[in-house]
Amino acid sequence: MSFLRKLGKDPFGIFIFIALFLFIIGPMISVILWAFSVQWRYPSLLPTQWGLKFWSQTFKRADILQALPLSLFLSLIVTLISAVICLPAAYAFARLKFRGSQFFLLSFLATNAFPRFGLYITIAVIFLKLNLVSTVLGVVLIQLVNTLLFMIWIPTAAFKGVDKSLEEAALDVGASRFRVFWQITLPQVIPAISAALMLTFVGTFYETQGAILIGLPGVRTMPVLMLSLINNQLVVQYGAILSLTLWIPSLLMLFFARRALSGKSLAAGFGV
Amino acid sequence: MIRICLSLVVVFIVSTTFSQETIDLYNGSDTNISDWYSNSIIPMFQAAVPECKVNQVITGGGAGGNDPIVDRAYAAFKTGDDPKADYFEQFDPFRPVGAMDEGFWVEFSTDNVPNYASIVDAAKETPFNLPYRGSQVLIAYDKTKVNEAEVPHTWDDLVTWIKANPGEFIYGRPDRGGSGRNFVVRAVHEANGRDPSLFTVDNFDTALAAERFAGAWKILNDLAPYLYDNASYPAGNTPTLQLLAQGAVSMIPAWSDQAIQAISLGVLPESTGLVQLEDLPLVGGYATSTIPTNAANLDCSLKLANFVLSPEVQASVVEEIGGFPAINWDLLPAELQERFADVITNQVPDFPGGDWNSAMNDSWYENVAPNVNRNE
Amino acid sequence: MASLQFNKLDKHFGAVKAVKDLNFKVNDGEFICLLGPSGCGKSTALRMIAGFEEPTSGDILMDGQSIISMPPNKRPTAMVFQKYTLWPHMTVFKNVAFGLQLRKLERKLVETKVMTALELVGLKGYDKRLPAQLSGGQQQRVAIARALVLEPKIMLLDEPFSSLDAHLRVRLREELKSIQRQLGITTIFVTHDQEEALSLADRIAVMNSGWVEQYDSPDVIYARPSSQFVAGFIGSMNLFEAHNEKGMLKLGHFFLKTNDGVNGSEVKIAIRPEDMEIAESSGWPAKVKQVMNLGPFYSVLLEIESLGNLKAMFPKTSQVKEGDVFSVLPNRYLVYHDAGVEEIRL
Amino acid sequence: MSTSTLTKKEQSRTKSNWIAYLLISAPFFLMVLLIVYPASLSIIRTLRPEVNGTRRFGLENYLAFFSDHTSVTNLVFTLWSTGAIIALLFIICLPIALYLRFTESRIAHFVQGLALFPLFVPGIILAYALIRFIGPNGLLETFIEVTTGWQGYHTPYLKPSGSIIGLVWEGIPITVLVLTAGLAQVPDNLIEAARDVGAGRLQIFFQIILPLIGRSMLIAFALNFLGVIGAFTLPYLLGPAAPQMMGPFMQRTFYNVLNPDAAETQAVITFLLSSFVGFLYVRSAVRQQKEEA
Repeated sequence: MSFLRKLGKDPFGIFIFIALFLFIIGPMISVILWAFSVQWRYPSLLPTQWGLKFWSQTFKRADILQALPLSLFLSLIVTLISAVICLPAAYAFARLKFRGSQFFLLSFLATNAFPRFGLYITIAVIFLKLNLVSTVLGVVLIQLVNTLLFMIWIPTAAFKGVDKSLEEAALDVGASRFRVFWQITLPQVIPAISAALMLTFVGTFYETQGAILIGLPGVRTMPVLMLSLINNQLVVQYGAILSLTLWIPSLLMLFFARRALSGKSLAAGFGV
Repeated sequence: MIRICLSLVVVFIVSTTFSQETIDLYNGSDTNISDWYSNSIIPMFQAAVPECKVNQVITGGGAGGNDPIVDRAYAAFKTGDDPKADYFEQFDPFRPVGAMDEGFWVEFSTDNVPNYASIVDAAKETPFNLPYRGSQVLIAYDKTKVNEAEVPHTWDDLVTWIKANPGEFIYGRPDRGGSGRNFVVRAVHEANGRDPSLFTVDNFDTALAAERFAGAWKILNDLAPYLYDNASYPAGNTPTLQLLAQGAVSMIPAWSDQAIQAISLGVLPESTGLVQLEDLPLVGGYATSTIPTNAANLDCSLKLANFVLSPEVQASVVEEIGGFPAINWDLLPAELQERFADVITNQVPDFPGGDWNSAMNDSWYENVAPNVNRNE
Repeated sequence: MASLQFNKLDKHFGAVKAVKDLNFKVNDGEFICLLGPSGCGKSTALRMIAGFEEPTSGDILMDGQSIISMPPNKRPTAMVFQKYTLWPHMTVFKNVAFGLQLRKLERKLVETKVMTALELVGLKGYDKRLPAQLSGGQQQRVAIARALVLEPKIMLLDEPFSSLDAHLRVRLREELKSIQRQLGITTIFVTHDQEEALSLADRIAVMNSGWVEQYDSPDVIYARPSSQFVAGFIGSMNLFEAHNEKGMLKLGHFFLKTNDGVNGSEVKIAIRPEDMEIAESSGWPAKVKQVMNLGPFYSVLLEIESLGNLKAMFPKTSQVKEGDVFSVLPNRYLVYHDAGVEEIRL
Repeated sequence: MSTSTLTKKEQSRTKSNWIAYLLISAPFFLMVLLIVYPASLSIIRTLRPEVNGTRRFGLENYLAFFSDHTSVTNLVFTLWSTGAIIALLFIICLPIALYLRFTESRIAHFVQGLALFPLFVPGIILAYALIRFIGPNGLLETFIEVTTGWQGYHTPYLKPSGSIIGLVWEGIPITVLVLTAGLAQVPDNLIEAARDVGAGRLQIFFQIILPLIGRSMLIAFALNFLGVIGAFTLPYLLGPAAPQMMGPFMQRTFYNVLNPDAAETQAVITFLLSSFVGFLYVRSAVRQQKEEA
């Protein structure tokens, strides 16, 4: 009751909430309804026949059972490698003085500005030479490139945001540079880095263009399978069920990352 | 965790290293076809030719179907690398530009594919592709909304019906799935005296094309205001079919096989009717497979090509996917010939691939599609 | 404890010369203040001692040994920063103990040392709190404890009290001084607050645009600022242009005596407000423009014809009021001339 | 002595340079190999058109692009859509960001969660969901019909508004994040001071807040521009057959018109537009760093 009274005091908030809810969640609700329907004919507002008939059919497909763990594994590996190569770079950008640091940092924006599809053919040619096409390594490399911007910019801003004198104070009491990084700097940038990691994971999980051109035929990820099932499948339910399934990792991320995301650190990564 | 990752990596390395016996088949068709491969053709082939395995990769519905992979294979052809692609279930060998002349595609003959001899002449367009199943585009309609008397039997009937029922008809973009394309082709035929023989693989000419298309664009632009939602052309066979399934429109051009499957799956209601135009059928066509000459497993690929032309598979084309065989009906089991006596035709009218096709698609985008804007 | 020696120390940041030719010695156990306006190079000098900045040239010797090639974490110095710089994710105890734990001391010993240090700075019982739960003054005490607990040879403080309010600043200043005296630790304290420097330091190095203007005890610095800059920066000072002719200094309509040491014809005269006296006669006629009661004495703004405004300090017993007119004279003044400074008493 | 310390200092400076280059080398190398190198090849190819069977340097490809009606229409349409999307995003997200900045209501948490939600929904799922939601006879249409009986719903599916709705949906989280962060930097006392001198809500917004979040607005603009101009999935699945946005247009030119040169030219032109906006963004970032230094 008191909660309701509180809500009543914030009509603008309620308006924004309802409008956003309709716009953001509305499309998702239709997917959920489709996933649990057996038949849904216009003009019925709700499915004309409910049921899980298509769930078992979807998950009987061998390709899906293969692709799901592969996709999770790939995203995990890409995220890890991305962290391993990008975090030191981010630290260098934030803390070391070197000629051209600005140029190098900003150059990563270029990775996001050039339309990808044409590039992938050229990359495929290079990878064919290196025997990387249709291998996990090849897909990891191509997907890694897409993660660079977020994984460098966001942590760079986060490292910059750590007061330098906190590090100096630790050096001053005798900690080695490594220990300072590990025990003083890192704990303070954890929220921003975890936000970057999650964006990377989710982005990689859903990446399709690179996965098609470099991964096929040997490496088939979930979204690549989904492309055909969602847009080329007569039975709407397949796509709905897959959408819902694919969406679980995202939802978990959102649940865990909300705090990290809403912090200043993430926006700082874009230079705010 | 690390151990699991490592073992997964090892599994992938191993599986890619020891795959010489496996041909990579790329299937860019709709799901009824790729399901048919998974469930029928591939198990049958692997049983018949035990030394060859098939790895089917489904690319349909993505950005361009088999196109990106063909491009990759063509690039590999130029640099002499393994294309990681052995067989394209459906592709037009006139693409990529120049590839055919450079020897990128396998030239089929009875020498490398003994069953090539069985293919009906009407299906043969070029020796660089392998026609192996035919289907036709029909008019699918909702019986509850279209009166028995109004069901169109000629192009003129169809136009009359479309104009009398604004917003109830739609066809898909010609470059996205054949149902839309073949409706556009039918308009081109209509504008050129209903003579499909005017268009052959070799007689393309830019000026001639402009002249022949002009009439068709007039017909289609004339129709545009009466199409679904001021001519909102969906991007593919399936999205078009789904508009009918959702009751958004009452009539569409559709592939016979896909429509029949949709009805049996319950996606389209039982009350869906199918009809073919009688003055000149909507063209259908043969799905044509291609094999790149640099395929790592060329032998197995050719064996598969031969296998899909066997009476066994061709019978399955008729029975399982409701298509037309690419070989002479005489070669099929007698029981089947009897059962399908009504619909047997050795000729499905076609429209040539290559230059004519891409010129038509591009020209459609430039001349017909902008209607969307004009009417808004 | 240790002594410290700067040898021709220079630090350039690109074209900016932050520190120029630093050359002085700090004795064992001494409390030194680096005093100067912001941007004078005092913090840079301190950071070079700690090892956070590398000198462009020159050397720093600790007990006669060069330390400039030593990384900051190896130097026997401990620094207290301007902002509190406590590690926000560690408790007070952990903040103070961190350096000790790095030295792999026994746990019990660490605990004793940390508790002693916290007690020394008056924060007994605060060990389990997080920095965010402390007030500014408490946080700075933790920072001091954190520096002290390592028993450094030299303690460095970079304007540690500047973000505290005036009252707290004075109190912490007194506590720091007594801790320093108790431990006898060599201390270098950077500040821009002259009162802080005068009250804390054994010796003050007054810095101006990168170099040391004067390095002396607070008394000498106050009484005999060696340059006009120091004179203007330390305490309050009345400065007048004067003409040196025929053995007399002429300022405005008035004359003051001089001595042989004063060279050149154009000089500057500096008079501390407390060196002004009310004269019976033959002084400078002055009119009282403003009187401010500063507690123990009056600060008086006088208007003197041909000299303009002059600040003076009179005892409470003088009973001056605004609008009063009387004569004044300095009993002591400094003359800055071409060759240096002369102190003259009347 | 001073010479020896000088060399020591120089050594250590070069050493720290060297370490920095080492630390950034892996991602930088990856970027050069997989983006810069192929992109340069691409750009060079567009500048070497094939004329009479031989390739030589020339601007024919670009002249062809700008003299082709469809290409220009698609480019203009892309810019128009991008502008509309960004304008809509500001109209939607500014009130949300303001609300999040100045409220202490509990609803704010939910609003924030909702606004961030699209960050975790990929385009492919979104396109699918939107077709079911706003598409013909979709949930929205039936909902409106069942609740109000109104039959006049016109689906934005396969129209310019279809791709605009999709891209706006995708752009909400970043825009809200950036604007909220920008607003967080506007100190309360500035607003209180303005209120103190008698400024109303609108005046405070237009004369105090907007000028102070100019940088955040620029960043939100740039990020959305970069994301939208080359977008493929949503315009392809939700947008019209013509005019097309550059993403699907490039794809079609490449695979269906069989003109890789033209497709690459389209890609380079898209890239140049992005670069221009990227440049504005970068310039503001550099300025900010100078201010901080």
